[in-house]
Order: sequence, then structure tokens, then C-alpha cells
Amino acid sequence: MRQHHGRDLALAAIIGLLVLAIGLRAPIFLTLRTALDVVNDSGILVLLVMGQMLVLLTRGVDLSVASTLALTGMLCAQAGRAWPELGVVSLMGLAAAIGATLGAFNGLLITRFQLPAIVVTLGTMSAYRGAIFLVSGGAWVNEQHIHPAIKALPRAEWLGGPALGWIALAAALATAGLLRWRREGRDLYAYGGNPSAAQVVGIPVQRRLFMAYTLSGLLAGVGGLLWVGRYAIAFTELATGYELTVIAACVIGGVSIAGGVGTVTGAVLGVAFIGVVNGALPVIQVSPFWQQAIAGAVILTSVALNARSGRQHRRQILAPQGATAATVPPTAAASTAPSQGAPA
Amino acid sequence: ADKIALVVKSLGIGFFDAAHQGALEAAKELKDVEIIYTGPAKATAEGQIEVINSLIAQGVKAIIVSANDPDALVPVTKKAMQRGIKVISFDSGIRADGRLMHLAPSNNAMIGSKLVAMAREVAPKGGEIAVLSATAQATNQNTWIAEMKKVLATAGYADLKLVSVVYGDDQTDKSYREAQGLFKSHPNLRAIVAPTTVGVAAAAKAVQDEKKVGQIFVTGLGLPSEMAGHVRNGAVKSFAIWNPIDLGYSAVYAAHQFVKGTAKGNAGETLSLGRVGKVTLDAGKEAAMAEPFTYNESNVDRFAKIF
Amino acid sequence: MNAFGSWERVLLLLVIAVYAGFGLGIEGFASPWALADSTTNFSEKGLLALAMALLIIAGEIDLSVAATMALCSLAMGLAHQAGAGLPGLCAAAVLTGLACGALNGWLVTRLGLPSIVVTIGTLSLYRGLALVVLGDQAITGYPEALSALGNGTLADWTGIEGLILPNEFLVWALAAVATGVWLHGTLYGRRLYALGLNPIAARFTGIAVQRYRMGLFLFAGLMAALAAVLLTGRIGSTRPNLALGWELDAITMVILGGVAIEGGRGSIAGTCLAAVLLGGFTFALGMLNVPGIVMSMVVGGLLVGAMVLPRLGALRKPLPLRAVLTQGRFR
Amino acid sequence: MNASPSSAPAPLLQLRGVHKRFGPTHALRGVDLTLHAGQVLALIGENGAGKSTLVKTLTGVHAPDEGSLLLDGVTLRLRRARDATVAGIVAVHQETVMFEALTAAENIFIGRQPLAWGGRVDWARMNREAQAALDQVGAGFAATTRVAELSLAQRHLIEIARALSQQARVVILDEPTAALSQQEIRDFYGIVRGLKARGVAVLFITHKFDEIFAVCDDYLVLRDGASVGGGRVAEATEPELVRLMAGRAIEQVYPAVPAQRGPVVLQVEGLSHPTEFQDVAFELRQGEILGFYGLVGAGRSEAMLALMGLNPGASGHIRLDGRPLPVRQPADAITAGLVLVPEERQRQGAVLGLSVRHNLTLAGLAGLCRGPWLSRTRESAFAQGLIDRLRVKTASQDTPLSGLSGGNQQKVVIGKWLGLNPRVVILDEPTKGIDVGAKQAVYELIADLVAQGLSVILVSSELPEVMNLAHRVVVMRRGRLVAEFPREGLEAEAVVAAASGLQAPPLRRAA
Ligand SMILES: Nc1ncnc2c1ncn2[C@@H]1O[C@H](COP(=O)(O)OP(=O)(O)OP(=O)(O)O)[C@@H](O)[C@H]1O
Ligand SMILES: Nc1ncnc2c1ncn2[C@@H]1O[C@H](COP(=O)(O)OP(=O)(O)OP(=O)(O)O)[C@@H](O)[C@H]1O
Ligand SMILES: [Mg+2]
Ligand SMILES: [Mg+2]
Repeated sequence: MRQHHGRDLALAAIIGLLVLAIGLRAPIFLTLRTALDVVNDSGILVLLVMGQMLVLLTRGVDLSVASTLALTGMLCAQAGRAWPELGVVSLMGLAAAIGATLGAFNGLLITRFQLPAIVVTLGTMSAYRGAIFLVSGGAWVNEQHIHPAIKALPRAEWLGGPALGWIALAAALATAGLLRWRREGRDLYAYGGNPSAAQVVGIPVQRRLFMAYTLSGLLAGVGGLLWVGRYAIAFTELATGYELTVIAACVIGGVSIAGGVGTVTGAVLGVAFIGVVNGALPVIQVSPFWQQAIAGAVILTSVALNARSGRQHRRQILAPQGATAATVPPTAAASTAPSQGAPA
Repeated sequence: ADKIALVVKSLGIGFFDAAHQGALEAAKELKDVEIIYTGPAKATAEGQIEVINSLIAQGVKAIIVSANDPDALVPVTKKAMQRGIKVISFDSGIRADGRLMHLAPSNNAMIGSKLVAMAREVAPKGGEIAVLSATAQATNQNTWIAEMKKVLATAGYADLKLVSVVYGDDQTDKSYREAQGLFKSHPNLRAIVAPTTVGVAAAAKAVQDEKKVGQIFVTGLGLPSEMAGHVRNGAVKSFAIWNPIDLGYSAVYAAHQFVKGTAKGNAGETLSLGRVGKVTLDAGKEAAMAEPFTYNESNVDRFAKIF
Repeated sequence: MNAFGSWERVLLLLVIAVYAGFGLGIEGFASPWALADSTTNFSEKGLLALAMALLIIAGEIDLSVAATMALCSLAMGLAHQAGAGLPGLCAAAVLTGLACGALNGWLVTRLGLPSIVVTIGTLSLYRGLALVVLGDQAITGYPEALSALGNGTLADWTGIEGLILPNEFLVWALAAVATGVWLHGTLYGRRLYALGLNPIAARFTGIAVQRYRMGLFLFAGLMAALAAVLLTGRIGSTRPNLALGWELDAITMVILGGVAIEGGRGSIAGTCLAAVLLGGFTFALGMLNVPGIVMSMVVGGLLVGAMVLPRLGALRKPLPLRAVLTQGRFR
Repeated sequence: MNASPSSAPAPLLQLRGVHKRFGPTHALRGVDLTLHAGQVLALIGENGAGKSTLVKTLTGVHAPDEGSLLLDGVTLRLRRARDATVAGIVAVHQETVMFEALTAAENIFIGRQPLAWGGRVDWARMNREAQAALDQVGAGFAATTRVAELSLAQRHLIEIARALSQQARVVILDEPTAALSQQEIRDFYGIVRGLKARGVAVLFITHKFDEIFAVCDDYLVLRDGASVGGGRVAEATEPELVRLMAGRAIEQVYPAVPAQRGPVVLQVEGLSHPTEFQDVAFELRQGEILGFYGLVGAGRSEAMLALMGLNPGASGHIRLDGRPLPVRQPADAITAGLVLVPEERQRQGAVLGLSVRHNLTLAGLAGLCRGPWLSRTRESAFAQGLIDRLRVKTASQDTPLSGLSGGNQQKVVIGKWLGLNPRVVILDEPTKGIDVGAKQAVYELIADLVAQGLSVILVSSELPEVMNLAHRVVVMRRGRLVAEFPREGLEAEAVVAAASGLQAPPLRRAA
């Protein structure tokens, strides 16, 4: 874990420098307003990244998050339109339940049938997306039909801070707590580090995997409700391709695709990095055509740096430098101390 | 009944759904017409080609398409025409050699000047305006932006300054972020012109969330049903759109005349479009319908119920 | 490792069932014209799938293939603007494809990065570069020769009327046979399986692991270039969003074809059958006017179903298909 | 056929008629076993006899197809690994079961961490208790150390500490000493005796006879999945055990090695690596076996990898038949006739998912092809030849290698090189974890090879092996060659002393 601190600090420093550099070009970027925008913009991403991180820790991947988000968002928007009397709590509960169900379905396929996660979620990514079209008939749910409670939620201010920020913080803290203080969380690290060993020491592997996918779905579902509220619209193509952003944030944040490695701090920093870059590009008026290329370059650089820092140090078999001088080298010892007697 | 296919950029877009309504209306009037409403999963030319291939195999009588790429569809629509299928484009056109006619919802110059006029309405004393477009490749968007620039260059608009063109890729979150970016980089911004339905809604939402209602106005092309809320809360004073129902309706009428052989697709030819009236093909075998219709507080709620 | 195992047999039955079923059920599906057209639904994607199959068998993956196609097409566009003819266009595409593959390969072999992460990055990068260069423009007006290549059929150059198989299909079929023979008939192919199953042991056995990996990424670049030439010829236009999302279609073909995502198992025959199956199936759904998004939903379900079904059989007591299915590659 | 201890009333653990099949393999055929409190029972048998499978059924990893398990005379059904732990049956498995990214303490308590209020993991208590368990097994490192930083032997200690800390009533040790040094093994005996004294029943699986005689009370022999004999260790002799295991008598474990040696084949000079070894230099003659002895972690394996071009960062000069041999990658060495049977069989040597045939032909594939084309007939003939020659126990050539027992896997891994007719074979711990019968086969193979004029480098941590086979023995310690002994007059004490650095004997070059 100690190595990770170094990595997180480096990433935080890079983000800091980036903010300063952007601020030099466009001072408006250094305002509180911008900070709030970045927080608001990153809030939903944090939710999804937390879920994805749990899954990545188990050597899996959840490609269906964006579709889960959109399907849940659409269903909640429709529920809100159909039953205006629903309150924010029940809507939130509904979103969590729908998301968790979709995630659990992934988990079921993966654990019950022992299928590779990447294939299962690739399939459900299309399937959930298609389901949105089926339930909505391709029609949009427009601003005036979005339930006011849904719309109000992402814009609310709690304790003087943006609600999205608080929700993201809560999700991050809950995930951190799970990973640090609960057996279930520790088991995820163990399973990701060595799946067969986890089986042998008696970790209920299937249940843990199921949990990871269910939580990923649940968080994506809540994210869907917030997304629909924030942009006040729901339609089939909502958040297409967002799963790549989610995975990119994890990767930049040092969560290993190979499983077993990653911290909440790192992942949140990964989100912050993406948030800053996304927020800055329009402000410093980089040609919009450059944005995607820059995103790709950032991902590549960060994984390359990751690999560099994470490379296993090899063991030191030879006595370390200083020590060699103290112990007489064997050849020298042999020539200076023949009296110790030859074998035989 | 003759099968006439309406191929749209991708399914799930309110504008095209409304056009579908109009098409159905026309089919009902024409009696012996059956409408197939279809489109690819993603708004790409490759997807539309697959769709058109299967329409050819079905033996439809006519294909009406809104193209994701004016050139890419030409080979396949040529193939369709060789096999006796009448192909016309509507909304977003195909290159002239790949279709019999193009029915433009409105003419590009009209749209350009309409957009500028609406911007002028919220910035009577001049000021900075910006454009929030869809994807950088969208042909119609780019044509309209070019037309806007032409109008802005004329004498009466010297005080309206187009400071930026940004692209929201027809994604809600990106459009929203681009709008926020505009607020920051152009503190004196007066209006955002978004000639795309996703963009105009997202920008209006951003204005509202950033509490800039009354300071920055959003205008552009949008559907009444999608924009009604934003007009009510003041982020949008007015916006425009041609009538998609009429567009779909007219396209089917036009296609039907090709199927019946009464239209040939020669320059100067006049086609009758049922209740909408008549259009005449210009040299490029294009026909434009009317100027876009403007919606504001006074009429938006009425139309929101329709499309 | 088997070139034609039990899963391939199941696929073959499914292909026959789909074509026979829809041929009888949908008027016009069985016409030669429709069948020829239906091949365009999978031919270019099938080229990507061939490379993807090799990569996945060897334990790698390339998500950037479709983005590479966009970049190849862009290179063709630039070459065209510089006045190059057909050979020049092809050369530009191939060089670009190889360059993209080489960058992927370099990042994977030199820096030791997992290919899934690398190619998520290069997917963005390559598409982004196409966007940077093209911006809001499209490149069109390609020479007639290219269009003839992309829209021609066997009849055009053999002169025999009625041979309406599209060039795309022919190129794909040839590439498939060559790849299949290489994978299943030569020692190189065998080594690929060893590499996918245990790269460390493979290296200890003297197999030049990194060279194979690099070669596979180059091959993926080459196939992307080939697909780009054909597609650009077919549609006569280059845009940054060319072939958007095709990498997923290619992966779907490969997985449905019985290649194990964790590497070391699968066949080219399976991949090809899956390509034909998906192509025919989507074409038929298209003729039934099923919306594209629903189609991709069905394909997604098919992908999961194809993997679940054999296991359902294994969990419950004997199902009729069980014997065939459980011996398949999904174990 | 039960091991019956002298004085014990009710058995603690009983297995009755346990059967287990893996597809066509009948791994256990009605095994009976009785274990009493305070008894140390040696479970022995050839590779593939079913020992590890038995352990896995005892610990809930595999469910038996037939038969029952009784604890305190009560039938117990183990559905998962947890159930066994809860019942007090814990195992130290043959493969290390470790989580490298976690600390030693977490590795000991994974899945059963002590909890504080609210179900929180109680880290402080966990670290404390883990430290106590580690101290008990004499591990000299902190419980908060990450496993990635620990050596193989230290990892084994963690596993043992894990078993100890579970308040186990039955402890199963599946070849626990395979990776331990001499000193650590002696400490380990102390631990086993401590368990026995506390009334814990111990099931001890090993291929080393000295261990059986050192710590076990009784023995039970498995052959082909069935128990074929048992009794008190005190009354048994080594040849008897061997006969029971193999079903035949094995008189001579170590074959006679021809004494004559030819000219120098391989010359290594100044082989160095920044952190791992320095100035390794030796010569190898034709028909010679050169023993490389040292304690685990001495750097022998690393040096051998460097010879094969598998250790980036290493430098040095290699000459084969007097000509410089630039080795940049394994293929260079292999084409020149230098091959390596690596230490970590499963990770480095075997392609478990590939069939036996394809593993055997993997290295020599080019020679079995017509041009680039594979030839099925040549391949299977070649594979069958090796299977017969090495007596590989496999259902068929098409069985995946994962379906073979450890020893048979090792035979396949060695076998794949033989078709290449190499000049020099490096064997790194070739008999790690394989039974006497298989060991003897490997030794005979080695003798065979040198008789045919090949040269062998035998890296081994088993002193008897090195002493009985090698023409010369070199000793490595902490990355350096520290001594060299000719075969005649070789003394175990001197070799061990050199390896452990107790004294520094003079470096003698045997001509
Ligand atoms: N998971 C499995 N699948 C198929 N066959 C297996 C499996 N595990 C063990 N076997 C087979 O069961 C038999 C017994 O193997 P086991 O590992 O128990 O032997 P062992 O006595 O522990 O040998 P060793 O001393 O080499 O460790 C072998 O023939 C082996 O091939
Ligand atoms: N700290 C460690 N971390 C990981 N692996 C280790 C560690 N210590 C030892 N090993 C493993 O033990 C093996 C033996 O180490 P090394 O090659 O340095 O010494 P050796 O003299 O060859 O010992 P051996 O008797 O095991 O062959 C290595 O190949 C390595 O896989
Ligand atoms: Mg064993
Ligand atoms: Mg070693």
C-alpha cells in the first residue's frame, strides 16, 4: 500500500500543476465556480468508478455500466412521469433497486455459469441498451416531464455544498470503508490477487463476485437517476460510450486491470484528472477536434507511468553495496585464509 | 400496397418520430401506401447501408432517407435505383447522383438567417454570440453555420460577434459541458445558438443550472415538446424548427409520385405535396419547403402536445 | 486447437437453420441478389474478426482496430488529395495500418502493458487523430478504380455473368482460408496456442513471444487496412466516424465463434461461421424491419446465450443437445 | 488397511471408502484413513497416487463422489472450504496459497479476520495475533510486511502460521518442506512436534524419507488412489516403504554415472547481474554432471536463467565448444544446444491447457514438421516414444497436461527437450515434489544423457542428489560462487558449510 501513496501523491501533484497551467492561460479556471463545476461534473463519474473499481479488483470488468445507467435513468424518468406523487427517497430507492437488479443479472451469469465478465457485460451492454429502446419506444422523456424531485436532486445544495459532491463523497467513503474495514472488501483484494488461493482458503468467491457486480450496477443505477436529473432528459442514446471514460478514470487512478490492486483515493484522483481535463478543454479553447486524441494520449501515458512505478523490484540477492566492502569477498577469503582447511 | 421506407439517421430521435407521424398521415391519405420506419443503431453511413440493403431485398417501392453521409450512401442508393426503387432524400441530403430528388425542410439560407434573427431578438443592442453544434462532421450543421456567418457579415449585424463554435457531439453531457465552458471563456456572452435538438436542450439546462437566465439566452433548432419547459423557465425566448410532420408527410407524397411515375425528377418539375402545397425542383433537383417556424411562449405549449 | 470441433458443428447447424429458415420465411431473402448483399454485412468486419481471433487466442486483444480503419481511410484520402492512384491509396492504407499496429505492439511488448488498456488508449488516439485532421470535413471523390474495387463483384473481373459475389466477400474468404491454414496447419499457429495458454512457459521453450505478439498486432493493422480499403471503396467517402464501434462487432464474432476470451482456445472456422451467422441473421432481421438498436440487443443476447446454453445443459440432466454442446470450447 | 496407533481410544478423524473421479481419471478408489489426536501420520505414495486429491476432499475443496468423513465419530459434510476450517481441519497446500499484495497478517487471517464493533475488521488485534503466530513458527519478520517482499521460505512459514492460528484439531501438511532450507526444516520439525504435543492430529505428506522417520508416528501408503498399506514408522524400513509405494522394489535409487569426461563444452565467465549474482564462472565438460548446490535463494536459478537469455540485465561471456555464444533470447541458446528445465514447473515449464502430446512436441516442433506444416503422424509417434521412454502416466496423448500429477507433468516438461538432442541440459530442481519412482526415472535419464555424451548442470537443494550424481559440485551463496568440490572425497558437512557461509572453505578448482 505504501507504494500507492507515492503514486497518489504524484497524480495529485500532476493534477495540481495541470490546474495551475490552465489557470495561467485562462484565469477564470481558478475560480470557485469552476471547482464546483468540476465537482458537479465528476460526481456521477465517481459513483460509476467506485463500482467499476470493485469489479476490476476481482479481475473482472463491467462494460455494461453506461447501459445500466441509461436504462435505469429511463425507467426512473418514466416512473416519475407516471407517478408524480413519488418522493425523492422512493425514486432513489427505485433507481438503486433497478441498477442492482441489472448488476445482479451480470453477476448471476458470471458466477452461476462461470462466464468471463468481459463477454457477459459486452452482451448485456447491448441488451440493456436495446431494452431502453423497447421500454421507451425510442421516444424521449423531456424536461417538462422529468419529475421535479429528480431534477432538483443534482442541483440541491446541502450544507453549503453541491449535493452531487456529497453523494460522490458518500459513495467514495462507503467504498473505502468496505474495502478497508469489511471482510467482504478484503476478500475482493484477495480474490483479485490470487483467485485459486482465495478458493482454497475458503473465501465465498461466488458470493463476493456477485456482490461486486451488484454494487457496480447499483451505483450505476443511482448515477442514472442523477444523470437524468442533471441534464433533465432521458433517451436511448444517453451516456453511450461512457463505460470507456469510467474505465479510463480507474486506469489513470492506478486501479489495475489485472485485479487485486487499487485504492479509492487513487480512483477518485483519476476521476478528478478527467474532470479537470474535461472542464479545461472548452475553457482554454483547444480545438474540439483534439479532445479525443488528447484523451487517448493521457490514458496511454498514465498506464505507461503506472507500469513503470508498479514494476516489481527484483530481489536483492547480492549483499547490498555498502555491505560488500565489510564482508570479505569469498575469493579473497579463500586466498587469505587457506588455514581453515580444505574439504576432504 | 406500395412499401415506402423512411430511413432516418438513427432511431430514437423525436424529430424523426414526428416525421414518421406525418408519413403515416400521408399514407392514410394515399391509401395504397405502407410505411416502413427504420434506421441503424448508430448514426453512421455504414449502418444505413446495411439497412438500405435489406430494404432492397424486401423489394420496397421507394426509399426516403436522411443521410448520415451524403457521399457514402451513393453506391448503395444507385444500386437501389438500378433495381427500380425510387430513392429520394429528405432533411439531410444525398449527393445529387445518388437520388431522384432532395426535399430540404427549409432552405439553408433561410435557416441561417432565421438563426441570426433569433439571436438578434435576445441581443437587440448587439453582443457576443456562440454556436453549439452537434458533431463536427454533421453536414447540415456546418452548412447552416456557414450561412449564419454570411448573414453576420452583412451590414446590419456588425455588432453581433460570433466568438466561438463548439461541438457537443449530440451527447447531453458533452453539450452541457461545452455550454459551461462558453460561460467561462466568454463572460460577456449574450446568446448561444444551437442548431441541434440535443444541444439546444442541454445548453438551456446549463443556463438554468448556472443561474444565468436573463443574462444568457439560448436559441436554435428544437422540438416544442423538448423545449417547452425551457421556454417556460426563461432560458429560451424563442426557437425554431420546420414542421417535421409536414416534412415526413411531404416526403411520402413526393416519393409516391415517383413510384406512380408521375414525377421524373427533372429540374424545374413541380410536385404536389397534398395539403402542404407544391414545390419546384431546382437545378440540383432539390426542393425546399418553408422557412422554419418560430416558437415562443405564446405557442409552444400548444405544439408541444403534437411533436 | 481443433480446426473443426463440436462448437463449430453447432454453428454450422445454426447457419444452415438461419439461412434455410429465413429463406423460407422471408420472401426475397433467398434470392441471389439478397444473399450477395447480405455478405456486405459481415465481410469487412469479418476481416477484423480474423485478426481479433488470432489475438485473443494468443491472449491479447485489440480494441483499436476500427479506429485504425478510420486512420487508414484518412491516409487514403490524403494520398488521394496528393494525387495518388489506386496502388498509392492501397499503399497508404497498408502503411498506416502497419504503423498503428506497430504502435500497439510496441506499447504491449516493450512497455509490458496489458493490451486491453493500451488499445483502449489507442482507440481514442487513432480516432482522435482522424478527427484532428479531418475536423468537420469529409474526403470524397475517390478514383473510379477504388469504387470499382469496393462495389464490384466476381462477375466484373471474370466476365462471367451471374457471379455476383462481392469483392469484399472474396477477399474475406481468401483471408480466412489463409489465416485458418496458418493457424491450424503450421507450427506457428501451434505456438500461438501455447502462447495464449502460458506465455512464460512459451518463452522458456524458446518461442519468441514478443515477436509473435508484435506480429499479431501488425496483422491486425494489416487487416484493418484491408478492411479500410474495401469500405472506403464501397462508400467512397472518408469520415472520422468510419466503422464506429466495429471492434465490438468483431469481438462478438470471435467469441460467438467459440474462441475463449482468456486465450488458448478457438478456431478460424468457428469465427467465420459466426461471422456468416451474424451477417445473415442481422440481414434477415433488417428485412423484417427490426430497428437497429433492437438488433444489437438481440445480438448481445445471442452472445450471452451462446455461452450460457452449453452450461445450462451441463447443470441440468441430459438435454438432447448436451453431448454436442458440452464438448465445445466453453469449458 | 488402517494405520492403527498404539494407544488411542476414539479416532478423531475417519475417512471411509472415499471415491473421487475426474472425468475418466479415478483419482481415489475407496480410501480409508483413521487419524487420532496427537498422531502424526505420514501419507505417502507416488506422484498421482491421489494424495493431494485426498487433502482437497478433506478440506472441502472437492466433494467426494462416494464415501464419508467422520469427525469425532459424527458424519461431516463439507460443502466449501470454509466448512472444513470451521470444523477445525486446516491444510498447508502443496501449491503456495498466498496473496502477494496483502500483508503477512492478512494472509494469515484472510476470510476470518477478527472483528470489532459494527463488523469492522480489527486490524490491531489481527496484527497482534498474526505476530504471535509468526513468532511461534520462528519467522523473523513483522506481521505487517507485504508478502511480495518475502522469500519463498518465508511465505511457507506464513502458511504454517495460518494453519497454527486456526486452533486446528487436524493439520494437513502437503509437502510442506519442499521449499525450505535445512535449518528451516529442522525448525519445522519442532513445530510439528509442538502440534503433536498439543494433541493436534497431523497428516504429513512428503516424498522425503528422512522426514518420515524424523517426525512421523505412523504411515499410510496410497497407490493408484487406494490405500495399500500402513503401520508404525518405527517398524518400517525405507526399502519396504518404497516397495509399497511403487508396487515393486527399487534397490538402487541413484544409478551409476560413467566417470569418463570429454573436453570442455561450456565455458562461462564473468556472469554478473547488478543485484542478483556476480562473477559466476565455471566450465562444463562433455559427459559431465555439474552439481550446483546452495540454499534456496542463493541465486542459482537466476544465474541459469541468465545463461538462457532469460534474465535481462545480466552480462557475461558464454562459450560453447570454444566459440563465443551470444545469448540474447532463449532461442539462441536452444539452437546452440543449451536447454533449461526450469524450477517452477507449472509457471515456467508446462503449458497446462495443452495436451500431453502438444507439450512434448512444443520445443521440437520444427523438426517434426514438413516445412512449416504440422504432421500429425510424426508428432504422435514422437510423443508416444517419449511417453514410453519416460513412463509418463497419462490416460492418452490428448489428455491436457493439467490432468496429470505433478511428477508426471515434470516428466513431460523434461521430455520435450530430449527430442532436440541438446548438448547441455540444465535441470533446475528437477525432482522437486516428485516421488521416488519418478525420481529414479529422472536420475536414470540424467545418467543416460551423460552416457550419450551430453552434459548436465544439475541445480538442486537436495544434497544427497548432488552428491550422488555430480562429477563436481559448485556451491553458491548470496549470488556468488563460493566453493567447488570434486566428487572424490566429497563431504556433506563441507558443502553445507560453504552454502550457509558458516566457514569459508578455499575455492578449489578441479581440473
Ligand atoms: N482437477 C483435476 N482434474 C482432473 N484430474 C485431476 C485433478 N486433480 C487431480 N487429478 C488427477 O488425479 C490423480 C491424483 O492426483 P493428485 O494430485 O492427488 O496426486 P498426488 O498424489 O498429490 O501427486 P504428487 O505427489 O505429484 O503431488 C492424478 O492422476 C491426477 O492427474
Ligand atoms: N522474495 C521472493 N519473491 C518471489 N520469489 C522468490 C523469492 N525468493 C525466492 N523466490 C523464488 O525462489 C526461487 C529461487 O530463488 P533463486 O533462483 O534466487 O535461488 P536458487 O539458488 O535458485 O534457489 P532454489 O533452491 O529455489 O533453486 C526463485 O526462482 C523465485 O521464484
Ligand atoms: Mg500432490
Ligand atoms: Mg532455484
